[in-house]
Amino acid sequence: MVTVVTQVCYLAAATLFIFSLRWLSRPNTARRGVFAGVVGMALAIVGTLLHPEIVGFQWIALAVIAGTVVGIPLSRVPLTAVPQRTAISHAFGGLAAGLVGSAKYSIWLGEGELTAFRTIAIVVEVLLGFITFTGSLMAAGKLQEVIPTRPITYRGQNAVNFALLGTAVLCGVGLVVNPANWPLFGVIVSLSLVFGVLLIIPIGGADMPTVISLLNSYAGLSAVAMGFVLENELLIVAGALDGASGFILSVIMCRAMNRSFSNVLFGAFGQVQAQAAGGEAKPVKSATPQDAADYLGAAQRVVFVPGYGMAVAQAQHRVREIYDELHKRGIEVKFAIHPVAGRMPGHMNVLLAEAEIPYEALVEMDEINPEMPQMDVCVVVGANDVVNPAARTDKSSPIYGMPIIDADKARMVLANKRSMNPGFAGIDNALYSADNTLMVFGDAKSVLGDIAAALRAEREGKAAA
Amino acid sequence: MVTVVTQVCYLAAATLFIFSLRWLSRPNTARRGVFAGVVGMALAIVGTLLHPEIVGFQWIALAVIAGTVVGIPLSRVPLTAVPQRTAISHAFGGLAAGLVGSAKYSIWLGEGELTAFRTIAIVVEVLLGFITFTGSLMAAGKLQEVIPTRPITYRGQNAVNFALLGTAVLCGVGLVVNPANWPLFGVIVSLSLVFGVLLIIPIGGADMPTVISLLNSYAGLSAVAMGFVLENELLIVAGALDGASGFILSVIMCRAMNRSFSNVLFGAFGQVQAQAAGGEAKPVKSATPQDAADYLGAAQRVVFVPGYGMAVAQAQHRVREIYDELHKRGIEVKFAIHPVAGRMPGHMNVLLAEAEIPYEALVEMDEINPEMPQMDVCVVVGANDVVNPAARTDKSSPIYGMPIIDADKARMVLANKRSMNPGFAGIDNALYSADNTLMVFGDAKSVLGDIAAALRAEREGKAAA
Amino acid sequence: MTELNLFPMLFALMLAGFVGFQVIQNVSRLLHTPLMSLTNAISAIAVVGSIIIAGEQKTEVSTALGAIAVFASVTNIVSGFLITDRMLKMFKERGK
Amino acid sequence: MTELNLFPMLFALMLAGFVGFQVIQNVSRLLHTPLMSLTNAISAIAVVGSIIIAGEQKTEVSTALGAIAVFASVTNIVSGFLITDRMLKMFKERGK
Ligand SMILES: NC(=O)c1ccc[n+]([C@@H]2O[C@H](COP(=O)([O-])OP(=O)(O)OC[C@H]3O[C@@H](n4cnc5c(N)ncnc54)[C@H](OP(=O)(O)O)[C@@H]3O)[C@@H](O)[C@H]2O)c1
Ligand SMILES: NC(=O)c1ccc[n+]([C@@H]2O[C@H](COP(=O)([O-])OP(=O)(O)OC[C@H]3O[C@@H](n4cnc5c(N)ncnc54)[C@H](OP(=O)(O)O)[C@@H]3O)[C@@H](O)[C@H]2O)c1
Repeated sequence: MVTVVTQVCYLAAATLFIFSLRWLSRPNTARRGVFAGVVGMALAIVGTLLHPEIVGFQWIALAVIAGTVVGIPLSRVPLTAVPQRTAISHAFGGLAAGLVGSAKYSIWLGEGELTAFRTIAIVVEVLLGFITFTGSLMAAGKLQEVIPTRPITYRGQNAVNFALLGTAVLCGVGLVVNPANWPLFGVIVSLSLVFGVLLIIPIGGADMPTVISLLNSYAGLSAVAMGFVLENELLIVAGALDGASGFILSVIMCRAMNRSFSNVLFGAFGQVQAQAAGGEAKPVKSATPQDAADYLGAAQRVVFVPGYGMAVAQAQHRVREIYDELHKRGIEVKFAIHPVAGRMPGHMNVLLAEAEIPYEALVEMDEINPEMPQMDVCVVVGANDVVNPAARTDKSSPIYGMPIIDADKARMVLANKRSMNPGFAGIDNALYSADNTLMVFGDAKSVLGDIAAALRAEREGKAAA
Repeated sequence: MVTVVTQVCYLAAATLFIFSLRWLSRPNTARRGVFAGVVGMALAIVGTLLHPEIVGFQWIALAVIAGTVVGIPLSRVPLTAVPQRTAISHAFGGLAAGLVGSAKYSIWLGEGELTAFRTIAIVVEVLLGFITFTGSLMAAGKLQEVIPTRPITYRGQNAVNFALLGTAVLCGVGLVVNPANWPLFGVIVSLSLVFGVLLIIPIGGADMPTVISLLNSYAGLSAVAMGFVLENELLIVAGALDGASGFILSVIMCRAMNRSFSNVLFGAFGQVQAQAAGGEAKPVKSATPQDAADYLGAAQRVVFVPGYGMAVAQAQHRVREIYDELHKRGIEVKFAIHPVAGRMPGHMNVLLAEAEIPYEALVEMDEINPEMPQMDVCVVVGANDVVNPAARTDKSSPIYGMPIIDADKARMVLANKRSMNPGFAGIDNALYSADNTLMVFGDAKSVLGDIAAALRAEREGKAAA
Repeated sequence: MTELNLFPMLFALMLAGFVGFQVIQNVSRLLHTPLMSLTNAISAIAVVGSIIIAGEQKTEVSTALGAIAVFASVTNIVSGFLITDRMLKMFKERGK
Repeated sequence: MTELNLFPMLFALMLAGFVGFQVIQNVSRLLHTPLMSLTNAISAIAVVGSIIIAGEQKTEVSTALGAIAVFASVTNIVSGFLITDRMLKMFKERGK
């Protein structure tokens, strides 16, 4: 029997979680949102600890301490590692759901309390939980590149996967018919663990962000299922919020990449890379950081288009230095943010925020595109696909139809990357060989550093003279 | 015991109601919204009829038939009577809630089933229900002007009202302490009925729209309370939706009138009318419909500002004729819609829609105001307060701070009304005596009819020549 | 009813409150009059309670009260939906 | 549990689904990365179930599983909230 106090805590917690996400909608209220979330979680835990069934706290205390010890360092990872961290935390979430489900099954099995309804809920919870667990671990591995990121495919792969999933579901049905048949439960657990792995194997490393968002919503759904198992509405609400968020984010990513879910899940997209990268490169004009600095110093309006490369190179602070230099000269500087620039939604925003660039200077794709023709210089920093004109022009291109930032429409383009290698989509980019484009090859961090230095030198030179 | 089928119906109904309101958000999906609402209601009723407790259907059938017979004519009222109809339907809603509450009380009293919780829920339901009932009837009466619309106030009125409400609440407490004490229940019912009347008496007729929106949310809340009484979540959801809607609409109205709830409820606003109407009128220039037609025919850009007067006069179809005439001449015509023009939210939109004016031509206040200076002619049709510059300029004015449509900024203004009488707020309007304003006195319907005729004659004259 | 069946209902109320505010705030000003009449019709959901009272016929009184309540609610349902649709039919896009 | 306690939960799921979609859609793109980590932390609400299992100590196995689950959830709670706040601290308005 759950006490009233506990119920009140749960109700308050659910309400706070909703406010937490509402407040996250705008930067100036966002931190209040985190606070609300923390309070809500605290209430939920306190309320739970009041449960009369709880006979001993030693294991709980131990686990809480251990969790805190592991959690704190996990929150200190560099921002480039955020996708991996997210994947790991989904894995943990899935694990928790799977374990609670299994525990409940074993307990109710012993007590002969397994109603059909409970069994269904448990099966769903365990399936989703363990699939999320191994799936997210694989995703994290590919993002961290400890596992080969290229998609591993073989004939009839999807058939095999569906067969696996089908069997798991069938076992579930069997279990509902006869809940006492515990070997079936074991089969379900192992099948979901295996399926989680096989699901990710054929997906290219660069598709992982979309995948982890999907896994995010699975994790949410498994929490919902747990709510049904424990007849706890707080779990249902929180799980639903999480599920919705994961789903919406993955939809946004797919849209912005102009691809379908199934294409992401079964498209083995990363492969294209291998092939297309073969296309011979067209002649390009290249320039030195000094040249770049001169062009920038002479401009009235400058726009930066940051991409994954800036993240890899951790070049955002150099970008900031250039921003300051230009600002000192009264040059107007904006940042064009593509919804899927980088490797996770909002990736560029966090990085630039980290470099303390005011968020009013960050302009979304749809707003900046009309202004592009008025831009004197467009600096492309480690962005590739999101500025690839092929998306507008070349029907045959795999990214055709993907909305892009019209960098090519700026009066002149300075593009920084290390080589002519393609980006995530693995295709050539006509922007680099365009007449109004100058390539500034090299690692973003060093190249932009040089540009900033050149600008500073020039300014101080002026000041001295 | 409620059956599963019933529960499924209720769940589906609640979902459909939410979709119904979501789809109402845009005109092109709005009618689908109504359809969803109808289906949801049908499901709710079917599900309820399956209740095993129901032993006889004769009374239900009878009541349903009677309700349909009364409901159909109520849906055919002219659009000017919509506020009254709304008030009446709130009265019915409140009545139903109050009666169900009373019935439940009597039943459980007999069966000795009155838990403290049930009693609380019933008291809330009955209080809100019956207050809404008599309050809405009074509101309807004042809107229909069968009851004197001017506020009736006396010293210590609010004190009396609060005393009443307080007693009712105290009785409620007493009843919770001893649910069997049924005379207390009688007192509560009578007090709420009386309170509903006294609540409305001091409020001026023109404030009724705001009041009925408030009563709207009371009706919703009483449905919620009924949900707690019957432990029915469908009622809770539907009631909450209704409550939210009424609350938000009344907030919008108060904001657009730059007034507070308490000012609306206790301000006895209509009184001002009496006083201020006394102010002697300034000299005004007036013109004939023929003059007006000539000015309109010569204009490039024309904007109409419709107000309550157009509604009273049912002049929207004449407006449409003028709109067509000007359109034929290639003159650009827009309609400036003030959020509280008329006597209910969206009043002008429905009227103009009835006259088949495309809704793209209806522009909201904030969008049109910047364009006003470019307008050659601004035609004010029975609008007064919503175009009263005093709201911008005169700190002492009761409507100071209320956002208005800047008709006075147009190159010239043609204002139609029957006299120099003030409008709802009961104050003079400097717009009418402005240099660039010409008054075209008379009933909107006939005056605009004449203007349309003059324009048509002129055009056909041209065609003939 | 123990006070514990209460909490699922409080959850429903809390959630429905959020849904209500968000949904209503998205309704275009253009349609605020139809909105009023549509919510009228929906809040006539009180018909559910009324039908049960009128149908279970516990006492003459309760049955009578229930029947009146059914009548009142059905009136709102019928007139509410009909007038809403009548108004919405009027809203036309340019050229339609 | 009879299948009827099920419906309040289904109501909660349905309503929370609407709330979730509406709330998340209002989150500015600017904050999508913090959004991911915040929802991580919130979905670690699984801690509720884990604590009960680890605490009621029905069997060695269940207690062990529960404890691991608590560990996993707490990790998410701690790291999720901390990293979200860390990221949000970075977002500065012009001139701030
Ligand atoms: N954001 C998301 O949520 C998300 C999710 C899934 C997929 N994606 C995909 O990710 C891609 C993002 O596009 P994007 O333009 O941002 O990145 P991109 O297309 O992947 O291109 C990144 C470019 O940065 C360059 N680069 C790498 N390291 C660098 C360094 N240290 N210094 C300088 N340049 C460096 C690379 O060229 P070099 O190797 O020659 O240096 C590469 O061409 C899109 O295709 C999108 O669909 C995004
Ligand atoms: N819309 C809402 O939701 C709502 C709610 C509550 C209060 N209100 C209040 O209602 C007012 C609405 O402003 P409004 O400018 O639309 O209306 P108004 O200020 O009430 O003025 C209406 C004008 O129309 C004229 N009129 C009346 N019958 C006419 C006829 N047959 N032909 C021509 N003219 C006629 C009247 O002047 P004559 O008598 O000289 O003809 C009157 O001056 C605002 O003060 C608002 O705060 C609105």
